[in-house]
Amino acid sequence: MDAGRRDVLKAGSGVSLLALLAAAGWLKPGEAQAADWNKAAFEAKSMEETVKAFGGGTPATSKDITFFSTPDIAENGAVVPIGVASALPKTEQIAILVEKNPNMLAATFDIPAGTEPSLTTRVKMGQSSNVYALVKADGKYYVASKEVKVTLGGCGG
Amino acid sequence: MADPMRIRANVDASGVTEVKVLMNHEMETGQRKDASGKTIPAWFIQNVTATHGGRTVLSAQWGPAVSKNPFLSFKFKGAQKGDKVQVTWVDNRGDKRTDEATIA
Amino acid sequence: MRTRALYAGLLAAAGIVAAPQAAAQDAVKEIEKYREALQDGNPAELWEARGEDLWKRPAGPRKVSLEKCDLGLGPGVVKGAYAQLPRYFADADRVMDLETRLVHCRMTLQGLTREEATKQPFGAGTDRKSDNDALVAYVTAESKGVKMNVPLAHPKEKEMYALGEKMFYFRGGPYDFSCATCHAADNTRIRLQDLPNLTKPAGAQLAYTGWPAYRVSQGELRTFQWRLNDCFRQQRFPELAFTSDASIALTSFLARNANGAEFKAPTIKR
Amino acid sequence: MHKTLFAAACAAALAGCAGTSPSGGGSDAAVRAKAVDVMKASFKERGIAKLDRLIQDETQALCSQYATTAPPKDVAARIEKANMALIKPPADGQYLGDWKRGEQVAQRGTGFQYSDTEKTPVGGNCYACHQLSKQEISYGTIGPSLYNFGKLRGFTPEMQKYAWGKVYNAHAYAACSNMPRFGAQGILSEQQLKDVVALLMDPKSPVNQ
Repeated sequence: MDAGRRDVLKAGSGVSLLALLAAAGWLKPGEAQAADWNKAAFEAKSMEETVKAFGGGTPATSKDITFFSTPDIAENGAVVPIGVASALPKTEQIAILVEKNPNMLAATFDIPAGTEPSLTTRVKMGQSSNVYALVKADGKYYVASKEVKVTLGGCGG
Repeated sequence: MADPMRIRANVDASGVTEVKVLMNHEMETGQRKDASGKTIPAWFIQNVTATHGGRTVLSAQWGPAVSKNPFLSFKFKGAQKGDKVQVTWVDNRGDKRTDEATIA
Repeated sequence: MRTRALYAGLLAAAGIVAAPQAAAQDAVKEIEKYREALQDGNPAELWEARGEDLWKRPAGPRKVSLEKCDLGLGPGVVKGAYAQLPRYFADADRVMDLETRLVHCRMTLQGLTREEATKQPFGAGTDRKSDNDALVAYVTAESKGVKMNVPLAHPKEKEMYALGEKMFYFRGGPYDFSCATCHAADNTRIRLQDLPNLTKPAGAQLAYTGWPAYRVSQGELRTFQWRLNDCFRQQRFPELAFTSDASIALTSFLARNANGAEFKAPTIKR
Repeated sequence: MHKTLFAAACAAALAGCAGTSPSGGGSDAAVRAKAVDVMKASFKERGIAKLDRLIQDETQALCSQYATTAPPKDVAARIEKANMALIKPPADGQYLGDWKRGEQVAQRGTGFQYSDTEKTPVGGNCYACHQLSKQEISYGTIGPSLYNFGKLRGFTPEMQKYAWGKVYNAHAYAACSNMPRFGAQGILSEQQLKDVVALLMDPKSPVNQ
């Protein structure tokens, strides 16, 4: 699983993104209003574009990010439970991405101090795919992946 | 108007409050077609904010890939039994819903 | 149409191709984990809450609530009522399942017409919410943990059960299907879904006590009337009418066969 | 489909078939007849699914009657003989179509439901009940595994003909089989039937790998 993930991530070039990170305002205090929705990130088609839209550089693979309550096989792609926990110090943000969805980013969570860097939600998956947990901790981006297969079911039709 | 959320919040002995939220929402992707072949417009929750005593304990941005009738669970510190947790969502049409639960 | 995902996905997983039988077993085990992960946070609760509100809120031309509705254990008794349905109701001189009884109460107590009380029996999204679904969710949830105890004393209860049994084995339509085609053998599955043997207590208990259910594939709470209706769709039959006698007869047969088991619904399913 | 196999008179009043009733008594047949009446009053036509689908042909009526016990030998023989007579070989005598298209037919589960239309592609939904190719792990077990069907039985003309007949009308070989009569009931076209036979019998088909 790891090999495939690295291939995807290698594609991202971190250099020019660092400048964007500096200019990025998405964590500025007072900006977390209801109207704050990162359109560019949700329209991104790749991990590279998504992280760029967040204002980050190439994420490093991390073993400190774990999936829990996340099945290897989902009986239905309409509801796939995903649990993500980060053991990285100063985790500020957790995002869930589905590689083969039309837009990769499904959800992103800001984790204030006092809130545990661990949460669960449910996402749609159009087909079997890698799921990524992208974590921002102490200003840097990290990522872990897990493959989830989506099955056909029932009587058909 | 949107139907209420179901919010459960429980604090354990170590002072960690677990919050579980179920929301009523179609979370329409904008990629499906109706019977006549017309695209059903996207309609989904974009922002979720949970607060405790005026302090934000979680904020989220969602896309249409979050499942219909969304479920979310998370944990935070600093609350006590009897406190209130408020959850607000806002969708891409500007509809909004706020509900609260008492921490048990 | 369903996504054709697994096929390609699994071709890639080399280990699995070598041993298809074992892979299917592993897949079944993994799907169990998927089901477990869904148990916490069942959107059926959203229906239960709406149903409780509908039950208690004055409505209809007579502006009364359903709180005086007799579900078989006396007016207003909801707790445990579903575990003893269908049953014979003297006031209607008819065996009724829950949904038929709810229609009856909404007509006799609230003054709705039959058309009003039976319209939109099954939900289909926000624009077509079903009051029936919500009421059923509320009433059935009030039987959680209660043992199934469907009576079979009144001659009309016996007749309904016997008719339901015959209907279960009725083969028809272009595909020659009956309920029994899929639900009369042990340890079979359709695709990867286990099929309960509804002719034996263990299978009937497992199946019946798991409905209604929130179906994640549809994003809707589905009632037992819906379950029967959709089975017949897949059997290639015409449409089973909501609260028809055949629906009550089949429900009587299956519910009675589930006697002794603890009721668990509303559940969450694929 | 939709030509009912034999005259449906027997089904319309099942009591009339009481001569073959397992219990011999009239009461079981009477309950069955009443159940049929109640069903006819309980269904409504919807889309392509009309009420005539509740009219049983003789095979359906007998297989309903003997659903809990196997049909007696003479009844089984009668059902098999009548259904065998309905099997028509392909017009050009070629049993093998294209296994790739056969795989699509085997995967597809739509057709003939009231939620379908006349235009909905019709499938055989073989994987719902059978294992076929080993790549597809989402298969059912209502019917036997057909993996290596041709490889195990031999790629002979006789076996091609048998596979054709089995898919065309399973009741000809096993009275009251659970399997739909894909040819005799007009579910699949002649080309689709050939494609499914190819899936089973073509040495290159994934079923035989």
